[in-house]
Amino acid sequence: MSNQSSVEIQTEWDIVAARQLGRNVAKELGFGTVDQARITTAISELARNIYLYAGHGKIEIQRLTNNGMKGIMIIAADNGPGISDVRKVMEDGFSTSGGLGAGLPGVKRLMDEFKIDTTQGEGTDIRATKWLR
Amino acid sequence: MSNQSSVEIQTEWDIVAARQLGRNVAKELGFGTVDQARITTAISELARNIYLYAGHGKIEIQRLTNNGMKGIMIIAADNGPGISDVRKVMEDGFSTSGGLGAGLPGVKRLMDEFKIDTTQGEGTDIRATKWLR
Amino acid sequence: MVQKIDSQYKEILRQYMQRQSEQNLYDGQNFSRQLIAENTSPEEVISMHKAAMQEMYEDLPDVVWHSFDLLIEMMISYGLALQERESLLQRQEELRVEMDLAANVQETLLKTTTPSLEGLDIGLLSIPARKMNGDYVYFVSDQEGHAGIAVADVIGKGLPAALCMSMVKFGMDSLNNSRARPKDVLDVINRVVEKSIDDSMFVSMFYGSYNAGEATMTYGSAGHEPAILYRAKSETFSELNSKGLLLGVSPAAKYEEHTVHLEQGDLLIMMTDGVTEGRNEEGFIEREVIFELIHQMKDEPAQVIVRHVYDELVRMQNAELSDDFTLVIYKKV
Amino acid sequence: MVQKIDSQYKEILRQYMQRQSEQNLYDGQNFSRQLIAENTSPEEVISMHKAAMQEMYEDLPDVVWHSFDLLIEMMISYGLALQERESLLQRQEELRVEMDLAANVQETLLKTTTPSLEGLDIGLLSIPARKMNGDYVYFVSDQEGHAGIAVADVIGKGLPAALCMSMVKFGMDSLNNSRARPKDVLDVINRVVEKSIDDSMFVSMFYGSYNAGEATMTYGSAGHEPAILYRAKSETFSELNSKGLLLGVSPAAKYEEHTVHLEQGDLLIMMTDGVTEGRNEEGFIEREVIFELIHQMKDEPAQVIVRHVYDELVRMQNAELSDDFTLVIYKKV
Ligand SMILES: [Mn+2]
Ligand SMILES: [Mn+2]
Ligand SMILES: [Mn+2]
Ligand SMILES: [Mn+2]
Repeated sequence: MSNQSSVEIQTEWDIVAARQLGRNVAKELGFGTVDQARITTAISELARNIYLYAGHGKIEIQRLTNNGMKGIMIIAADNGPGISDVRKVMEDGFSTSGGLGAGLPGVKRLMDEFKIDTTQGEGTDIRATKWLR
Repeated sequence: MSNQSSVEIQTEWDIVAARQLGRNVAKELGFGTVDQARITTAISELARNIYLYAGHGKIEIQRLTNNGMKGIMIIAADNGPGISDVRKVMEDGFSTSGGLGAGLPGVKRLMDEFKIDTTQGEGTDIRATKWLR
Repeated sequence: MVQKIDSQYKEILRQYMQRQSEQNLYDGQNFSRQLIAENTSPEEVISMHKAAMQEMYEDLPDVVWHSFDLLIEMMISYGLALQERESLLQRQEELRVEMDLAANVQETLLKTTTPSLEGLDIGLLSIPARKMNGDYVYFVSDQEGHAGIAVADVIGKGLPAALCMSMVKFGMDSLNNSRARPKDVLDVINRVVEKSIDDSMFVSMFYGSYNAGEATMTYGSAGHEPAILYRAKSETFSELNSKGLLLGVSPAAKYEEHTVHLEQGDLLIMMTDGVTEGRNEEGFIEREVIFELIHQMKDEPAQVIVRHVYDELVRMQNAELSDDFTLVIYKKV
Repeated sequence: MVQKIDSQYKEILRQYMQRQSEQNLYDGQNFSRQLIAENTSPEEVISMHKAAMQEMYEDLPDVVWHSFDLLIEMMISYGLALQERESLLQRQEELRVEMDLAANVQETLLKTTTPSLEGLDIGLLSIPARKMNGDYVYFVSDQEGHAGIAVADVIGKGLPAALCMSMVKFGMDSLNNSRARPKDVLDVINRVVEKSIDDSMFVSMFYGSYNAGEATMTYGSAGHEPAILYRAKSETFSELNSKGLLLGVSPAAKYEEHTVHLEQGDLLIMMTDGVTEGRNEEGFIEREVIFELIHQMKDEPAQVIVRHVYDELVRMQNAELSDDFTLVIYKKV
């Protein structure tokens, strides 16, 4: 079962809107303050990536249910240039030292599951999930 | 000009006494809460090293004045076995990953100046200084 | 500077206290990144927070201020860990530079030229999992349409593997014979490896000797991933097995050799286990999946097929290579 | 587990609130170390702190609780930095293991056997400054008293240098001639190096061909530290200069060769610049200091002299080698 809602990312204000949406859903699902902050940070990173590198795209928030477990999935999708070297952007210190914040390795650490699908010239689709414990 | 006082280290209680002495001196000299905590942590580490590896020794706290600058110097002296590989104990991750706490690299980071003098079979003398800014 | 940070933080805190809005939290988090970039330690953050609170709410009971003091003490160790990260990052950067240079040296040292052979289209891709490649492809050829190919894989990765490879290369160089028979080549290299490397280091190697005039490939294997033959006529894939111990195990090892004849459109697929032992979330990627990838592209040039297989396998593995990847395709045209 | 940590922290906080003693702070700090060891992030510490405060002082105004919420948000980035440190530490450990293994492989790969020659006592020591040795000594000899020695130094250290060395070794192996003339050897190796390595990599090399029957050494140099001749009769030291470009600079480079005859008690001292360019607090260590160290021990076996020079130079440099150290002494007996 899933239930979704989304925010278009085009300006920096939209990043805040996506965070707000994610935080509301996380709170409703019963995540604690720390996990809410982590989920929100992950959304922030993904939305910023769209804003900075793809220009525009979408953040979707899905509520997940799986064998009685509840969770939240963030889907960040854009039709931007894609990531040419995924292994590189997943390296520690690559993005953080550039001052870009937590970067994709940070998103992976903040969440339980992380999947990236990117094609050059076509865009990027990132899915990150966190389960309620 | 210097002014000193010291604590013999033989039991774990003495570590706390050395910390207390260091914190009092640091406070009197005008160090803020954060620097007090750092100086105390450095003392803690050095006293623990004596307690764990040399058995007993001494922590001295000196008040320093140099060209109108005020500072505090911690002297940790023991007649223990000495350190056989100084380069190794000064390496990051060597002591911390063993769960021994900040280790000597930590002391070096917490203070402004750090000097170590060790002879195998004769003992170790470590001096760490922090200046008031 | 510190003054400026303090007042910036106070402003963020003041706004958050008024509204508790998402925008305020976003501002706070962006500010915290800036603090990390400037090496502000977490104990300083707590101290700044306490000072700002004292200014704004001086009448709060003492327990609040004491509670911040304990937090400052708790954060000292976290601050040290953060500084350690800084120096580890720096050290990692130094190593990265050294590794890059070494990888360049290795590349120049081990470079080989893909031969031009009548009626044969060759595709080749060799990608290291980490900086240094522990897989190796070596060609030797002459003007009369004879070409030897060695595809080798050191058991082990990274640096030690790279060093071993230079030995295999010089062994091949000293042979310098494009018509050499696979069993003889494997024999010689086995003795070189056995003599000069560590007992715990082994090398697997496929050797193929191609004769363009007859369109035949004679091959042998030292414990290497079997080559695959795709027959265009029947549209089937089959393994080209050949017995033989890994190089370096025993000086007495003996190697077999076999010959196949290629027909138009046939593909001879040579590789290392990095191609076949990829893993995705459900376990190993089935060999049939790889066959299917090749089959889809069978009418394209060999280099396109090779690239397609690599791209798709990397995608299936979530962009993570767990082993060096080497794939060579000979396409009979 | 989490429950237990929470209640431990609550106890520490409660005690601190009562007494604010140094013992309480010490306990808090020890506890924070344990938290780091268990990968507890700083945002969790703040959250735990907030929860404990709420339990103990439920009547505090809302601003206090809000203030902790902002701190939690501020700490998220710090928590990520901490996790990054964890993975960097792990990566560093992996690299250390890899480097150790590579150094072993290099040692096995480059091993050489000191020859036994009538009337000659040979001492040899080669110590890397870091894990991998960028200096290299190679011997080739036969049963008739002819022996060649190459002493080489890659410009550069560490990994890339080590990889280059394997090339020099295989170049020498392929020559495999104990009577080869120094100018020819330098010529061949120059072309090998020029062809196969990076434009920015150069190798300096001394090559000496010893004839035991005549007690003569014929030598040449490719931009290498000059060898030193100690004459027992006059008790004097002199440099054995020989012109020639570094290996790898130009394929057209030409090399000289010269011959000296050794008398009883004479020492022929070959080395890399790691021996002569040691530094202490006052600057470079003078060549005369090294001559004096050798002179003191001139009546001892060659290996004793070599060891003595090394030990003393290391002591003078405060136990830090800034370059790879290689010293070979031929003593005519
Ligand atoms: Mn391998
Ligand atoms: Mn492999
Ligand atoms: Mn060197
Ligand atoms: Mn050198």
